[in-house]
Amino acid sequence: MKIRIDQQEIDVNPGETILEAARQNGINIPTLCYHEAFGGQGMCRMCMVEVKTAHSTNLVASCTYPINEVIEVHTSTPVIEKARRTIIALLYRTAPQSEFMKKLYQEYKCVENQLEINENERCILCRLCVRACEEIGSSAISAILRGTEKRISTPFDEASTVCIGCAACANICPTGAIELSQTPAGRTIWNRTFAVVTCQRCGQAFATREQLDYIAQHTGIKGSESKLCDDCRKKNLAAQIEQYAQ
Amino acid sequence: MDKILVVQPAKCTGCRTCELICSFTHTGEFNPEISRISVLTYEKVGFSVPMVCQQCGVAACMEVCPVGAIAKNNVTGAMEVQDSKCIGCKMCTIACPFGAIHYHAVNNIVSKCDLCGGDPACVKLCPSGAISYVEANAGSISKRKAFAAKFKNVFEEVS
Amino acid sequence: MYGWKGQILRVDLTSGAISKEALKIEDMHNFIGARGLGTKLFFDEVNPQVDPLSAENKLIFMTGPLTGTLATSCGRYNVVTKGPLNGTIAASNSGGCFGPELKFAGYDGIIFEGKSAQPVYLWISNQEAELRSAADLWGKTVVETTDLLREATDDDAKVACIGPAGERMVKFANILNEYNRAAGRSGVGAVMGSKNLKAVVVRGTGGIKVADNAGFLNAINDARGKLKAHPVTGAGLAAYGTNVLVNILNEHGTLPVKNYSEGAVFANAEKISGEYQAEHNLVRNKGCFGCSMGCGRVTKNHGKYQGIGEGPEYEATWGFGSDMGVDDFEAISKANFLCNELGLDSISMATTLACATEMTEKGIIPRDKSDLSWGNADAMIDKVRKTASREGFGDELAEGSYRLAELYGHPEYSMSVKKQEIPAYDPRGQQGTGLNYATSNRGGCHVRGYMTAPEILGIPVKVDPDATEGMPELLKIFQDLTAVVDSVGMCLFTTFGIGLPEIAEQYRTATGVNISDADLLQSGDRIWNLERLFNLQAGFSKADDTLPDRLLNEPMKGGPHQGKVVKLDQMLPIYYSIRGWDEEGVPTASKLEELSL
Amino acid sequence: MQPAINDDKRMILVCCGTGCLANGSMEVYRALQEQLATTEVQVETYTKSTGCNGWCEKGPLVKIMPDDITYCRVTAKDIPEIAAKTLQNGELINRLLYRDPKTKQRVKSHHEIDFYKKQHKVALRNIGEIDPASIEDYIQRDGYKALGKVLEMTPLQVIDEIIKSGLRGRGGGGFPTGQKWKACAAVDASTRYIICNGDEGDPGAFMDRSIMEGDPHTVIEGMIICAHAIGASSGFIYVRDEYSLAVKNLGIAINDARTRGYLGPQILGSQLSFDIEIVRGGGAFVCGEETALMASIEGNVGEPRDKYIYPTEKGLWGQPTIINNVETWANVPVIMNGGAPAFAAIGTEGSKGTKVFSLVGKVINTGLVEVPMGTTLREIIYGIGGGIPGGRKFKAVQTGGPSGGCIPADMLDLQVDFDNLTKAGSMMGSGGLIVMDEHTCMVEIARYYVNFLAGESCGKCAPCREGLKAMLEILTGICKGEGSEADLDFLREIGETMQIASLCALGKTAPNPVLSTLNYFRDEYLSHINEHHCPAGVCRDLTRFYIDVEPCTGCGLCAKNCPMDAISGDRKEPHVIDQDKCIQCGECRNQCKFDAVKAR
Amino acid sequence: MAADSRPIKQKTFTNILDQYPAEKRYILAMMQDVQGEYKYLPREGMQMIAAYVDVPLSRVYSMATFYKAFSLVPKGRINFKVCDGTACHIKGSNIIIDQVYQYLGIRPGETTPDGEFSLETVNCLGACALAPAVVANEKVHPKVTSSGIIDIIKSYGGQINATSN
Repeated sequence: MKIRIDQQEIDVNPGETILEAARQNGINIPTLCYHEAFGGQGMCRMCMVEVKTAHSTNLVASCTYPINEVIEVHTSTPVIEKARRTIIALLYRTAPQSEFMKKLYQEYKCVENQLEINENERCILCRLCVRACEEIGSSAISAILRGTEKRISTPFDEASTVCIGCAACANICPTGAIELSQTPAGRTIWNRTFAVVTCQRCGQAFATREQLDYIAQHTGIKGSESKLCDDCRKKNLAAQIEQYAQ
Repeated sequence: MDKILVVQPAKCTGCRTCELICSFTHTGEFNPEISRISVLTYEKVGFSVPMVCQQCGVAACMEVCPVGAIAKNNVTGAMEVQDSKCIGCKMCTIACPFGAIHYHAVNNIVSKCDLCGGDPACVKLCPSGAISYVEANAGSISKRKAFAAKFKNVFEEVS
Repeated sequence: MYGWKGQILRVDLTSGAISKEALKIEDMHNFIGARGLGTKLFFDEVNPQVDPLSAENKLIFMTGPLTGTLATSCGRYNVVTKGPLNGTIAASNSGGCFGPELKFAGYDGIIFEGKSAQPVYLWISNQEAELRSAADLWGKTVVETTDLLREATDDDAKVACIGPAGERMVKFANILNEYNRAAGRSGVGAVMGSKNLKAVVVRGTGGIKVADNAGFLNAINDARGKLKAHPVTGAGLAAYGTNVLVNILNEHGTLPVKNYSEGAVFANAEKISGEYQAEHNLVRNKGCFGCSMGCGRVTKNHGKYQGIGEGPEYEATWGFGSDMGVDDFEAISKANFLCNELGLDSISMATTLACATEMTEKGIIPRDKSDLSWGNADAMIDKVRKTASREGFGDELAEGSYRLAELYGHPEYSMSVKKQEIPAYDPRGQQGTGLNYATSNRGGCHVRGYMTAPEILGIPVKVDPDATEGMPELLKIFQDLTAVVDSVGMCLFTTFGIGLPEIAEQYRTATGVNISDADLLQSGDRIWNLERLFNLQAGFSKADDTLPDRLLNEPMKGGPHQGKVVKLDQMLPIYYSIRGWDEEGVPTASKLEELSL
Repeated sequence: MQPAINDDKRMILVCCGTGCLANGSMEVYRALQEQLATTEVQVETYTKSTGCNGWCEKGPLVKIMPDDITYCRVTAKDIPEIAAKTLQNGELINRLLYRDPKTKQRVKSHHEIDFYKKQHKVALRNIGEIDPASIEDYIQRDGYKALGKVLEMTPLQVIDEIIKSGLRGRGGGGFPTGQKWKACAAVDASTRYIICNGDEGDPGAFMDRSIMEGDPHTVIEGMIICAHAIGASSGFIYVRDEYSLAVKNLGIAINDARTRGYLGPQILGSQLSFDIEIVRGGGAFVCGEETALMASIEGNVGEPRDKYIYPTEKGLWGQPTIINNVETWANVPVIMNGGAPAFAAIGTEGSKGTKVFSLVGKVINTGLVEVPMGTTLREIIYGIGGGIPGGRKFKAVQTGGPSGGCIPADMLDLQVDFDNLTKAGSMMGSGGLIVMDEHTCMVEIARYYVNFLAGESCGKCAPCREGLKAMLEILTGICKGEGSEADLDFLREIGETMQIASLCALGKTAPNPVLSTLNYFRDEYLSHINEHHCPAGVCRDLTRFYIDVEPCTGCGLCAKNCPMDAISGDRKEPHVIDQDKCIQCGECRNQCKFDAVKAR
Repeated sequence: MAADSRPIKQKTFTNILDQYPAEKRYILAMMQDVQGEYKYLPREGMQMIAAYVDVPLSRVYSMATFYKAFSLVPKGRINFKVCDGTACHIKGSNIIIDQVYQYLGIRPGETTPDGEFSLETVNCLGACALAPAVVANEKVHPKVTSSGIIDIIKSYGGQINATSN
């Protein structure tokens, strides 16, 4: 099926979202809450585009809008740009310390406003962390409360019993909102400090015990018991090969 | 027939050209740190071992990935990481028995050898023929198996 | 920034202060990097009259814009300082991975100034840099130091350090990185030792970007293709390493024997040749960073000098071999290994030993002091050790051949130019090389304008080595091009297979600096003249642009060039004039203006 | 008119709607039952508790049939008298009868009162007339007759009839019900679901509650008819858990319907098998949004999703689903009984039938009113509602719930239907009509709605969550006199962004109260901003109450009701407010009969 | 002291959960029943439900905090629900809320330290004719004035001591 996005005719598979189709064809639509691993969440609304069908013209979230008919899409109109700018301006307040948001704020030339800015805030509630944790299978965190009080947390804001300390949440967070501290003593995330498995060779903490269990469970490889970090595993092997070769 | 990457450490001069072209091909900059192939050099004995993903038949990295960001390329047989899908949990880096997949904090992705889609750049530039990309025939497979066997023994020792 | 990182570290060893500085774009464009840029920084900051071993001297580590990239054999860094061996500007460069690692850590170079009260080493981990105590490392060999430092810092760190020789300020002590790669000449290791700086340890995980990815890839593929296709860079160096030259030079009759005292043909050359080495001792080839040639040799001694290590390279093979009358390859190799472990420049070490041997043989140096004699390998090896530790006679050897010969009233036995020992090509059979030795800005040196290439190897064209005509012109080009090659961070050996166009194209696409081939070569000229200016201000003059008397006045005793001397007087005036210098060898105002100096 | 009492069998209906219950109708009902148990009454008498009569203002209401007597504000204490006088002797108790404010006459029957006379009851037809717990009562009033009829028809015929009726969804969106059914029936699927949206969340609207409490069977019958039309086998009624009486009555009704064979396998011997389950909502306004409601039924947090694929195609558990609100369902049996033309004869061109409104706020007759579509606001507020109490000036009427808009006085003649309300910048919503007078501050009311929505937004999408947060901050500032005119532009920008970019209808309509008040009452905003003055005397930071000596009679009512004892004065002398003690609650102004308390 | 200080009994939970199939869709109902039992939703209840239905606790917790019906802390002996529906609001419910704070020192969602009173607001009781309305436990107080609320508090044994003013 052929549709038009910004004057460009592209081939799409029915059911594909506009965002997917656009990205596959090198057309950029800005997003905040989208991640390819999860698909569209339709939450940040940055990806709004104008869609013309045979019957009507609508503004839709391109990350969730499935293409099922011949349509014409405009990814940027004055109305859309204004909406994006407002969204950025509003979200910026929730993560003023994040370089990511600072950059967007400038990029979109957001107008100054008198709204209070809490410098301690970091989260734009894109929920990529929640999704990541869900995919890991832990679901240690979730979006709690609702409305303007909504935030991401563990149940009762306490150390989660199901968290495996993989820190995928912190890694995927675009604004650095998730506190992660790693010391030789342990890895602390979401109020819980995990004992870390340190590499026998270099002494680096490279995983939590829970992560190793996870791997054993998913691959049957007890090898992650090796107590070597990835780098040292490689080096160790190379050293053995060297010895073997000499 | 599938082609496979065969590494012969004995031929390696340790020049790290493979690391450079690998990082350049994949990231556009020269940075051995984020190369998918690593040359481990033992200067005192002048021996170097290029270490690269073995593209395992049953790949732990792929199995452990929670979001299916690692998938086998049916043409090349390479286990490929789809960066845009990676969520940075690093499980694959811990799971790989060969330490052949790494997390890079700078660009927040994990990377591993993808055989450059069937035309490995490292092979093309390796000046000493230490890395070759050959048809998987009995000979190349046995070479590779021997190499992997070394890995395996070693691996079992540490586990 | 492309190619360059644009940032250097300044380390004040006196106060311990470490700061980061941005490089000036103008300097980068005019002086390229490494040798050129290092010299520029040094020239701007240091009084040429300074005592090389005083706290006022500075020590600059500098890489080039191509260092760490995939440009042909571009893993080099330069150490620029005022050399203690002869007081000229010193710029010694080294391969391996240290230079690239420094770039990956985010720096083009480091300026060391002042002097630490206690032994220290500098540990750089990306943007973090700190001075740490080296008290426990003092006295340790290069191997021990490197191992201990990697243990103390990072497995993957690259270490550039001095051995005991540098600590004791042996005048030709060098700096070694990754055990075996040396910034060898001019005694840069002594300067490091004088500053109580044992080592520089660096770990970098960043990357280097180039301006035009596709263009650069084309350029390197083109250049690499040419290197591959060339018999020397494609096959020769890989097969026999630099020792491929032993037989060639011997055949040509310019392989100096016994301190240049005999005809430059060594009877047992075959036994110390690259071919012999490949057959008997070679373990495998070793490549420097990003190098497609792989001239490095990992060798193993099987006999009484048992051991494994790198080298010897041609210069050391000659120095400890034919120049010492030694034909035991493993003994030569052992002496070379020791130089690397102890931190000594093998050329100056060997040539100083040859000088001492000749004087011993002639009875000038008493036998109770020196047991050296032609062909006595064990005495030779023993003296290498003693030189590093300045033990007994070693203390005199540690001052280099010129001071040694002068001490005994016979400076003419020192085969040196501006007090630095000349290497393995008898200029009486290579007129151009003679002129090169005489005019080299760091004294006796072959790699400031490797005239052996045209004279013997026919690269890029074969010239008559006995003729003087055209030599000054050719040499100037070689010197300028070498300055460029050294400054971009490239290995000189690439020039066997590629020339200015290929180098310039790699430089342009990497840095994005749009410069013509000619202008790039002119940068080499500029660098050369800056070095000259430094030396002039340091007190050198036309009188120092000369060769040992033996080469000028003592006809070659045998071989194809029997009866020849170096006709320096025929070439030097022409050379000056081509350089745009006056008769006294001083750059004219108009020349300096032309070069914006 | 001289009241007359019949001698036939009597029925006493005690209104047990929420309003009346709160006023003590259950005590009245119990007292009646006890009284009747102990008293010999000439005429056989039944007592029934009914659903809400709508006229909550006057509750508890007791109706005596067939005499057609309506007593207002009855208390348990009145029961012996009612038994003795009215039931025994057919005597009317005058003081319990409604006194018409215009004629000052006592009125015997509620049918003679404007509040009822001007209404047209369709959805509410049975409420107040039947015992909701009695299926017989429902059947007696043509209950389940439509179902019998429908089962004789083909599904397509049923859908066609609904289409012809012109019925539009009463939940707010106004989507043509028949079209929805048709679309759902057309999807190829083995399982289909039907949902009754009883998650009535608009503050100030309680018509759905009234129907579920007062006439649960009509909802059930509507759903069964739809089940036949689209081929669904299960249905869900999603009710707010707070509506405990509705849950109870629906439960009874479902059980009774099952017992009678209206629900369950092979309904009335037909091929149709259908059953209904009650799902109690968790208390989230956003669950009124259909995708959020479905998420909630599925056992998730009630967050909406994008509806680019309609629920009719992929709804509950991914299956085609029909979701209609309570009032819509209540209309369905009527349409099938009386036929589409009869239904379509009521209302306007685009909006057929009647609409139930909850008329509340600053209006004399608060309560539920059902009128034909197209009735003017004036008719509803003045004709039925009796106008504004205390002779104060009407300022605006807010329609459509928290996401609706405020319509000013000059639009009182607007004929209320789906399209006209939308054009006026508001919406039908579920049918709340909140009347505001001059003592209502339009800025503060906008702030109130935004505050409400900020707490009720699910928080999923950024424009709604962050937009509301920002709007609340700005409006709170304005109410404190800390706003600027630039704020008004930013409010508009945020509002417009929310309208186009929000994920669900809640967010898209959430800025309506702000944008409509900005449109119609900009002056009031400017007063707050530029003059630091709240013209309505509501915003406490900008308001000072004082007593005007002229009209003040010194009656002392204000002082008596002041919670802070801030008012003093000698009897019959003008009183004074101590500004240091005053908390600007406005109670004195509310109490004053002489309009002597003024705000500045 | 909380109004309901009965010890949390696992058996009670089991009895409640047993009425429902172990399916996600019944989580809400289970939570409602548990809250019905305890007048609030104890943590153990959420944990039991999560385990019973086999969903992550975080999901149950999300729901418990999302839906306003649930209180995660015990309510006071007397729970005031002040209706803040529009009709009540424009008739001054916000002033009543302020008054309760003045006299009892609690804001919506809070309980007095002695566990006697708690305050919450509700969106609409559907008793708009009685606006503003306050419900104390089950009892509806219609047309409450700013002074009237004081009497109501007193009638439930509240000590009136203004926290400010």
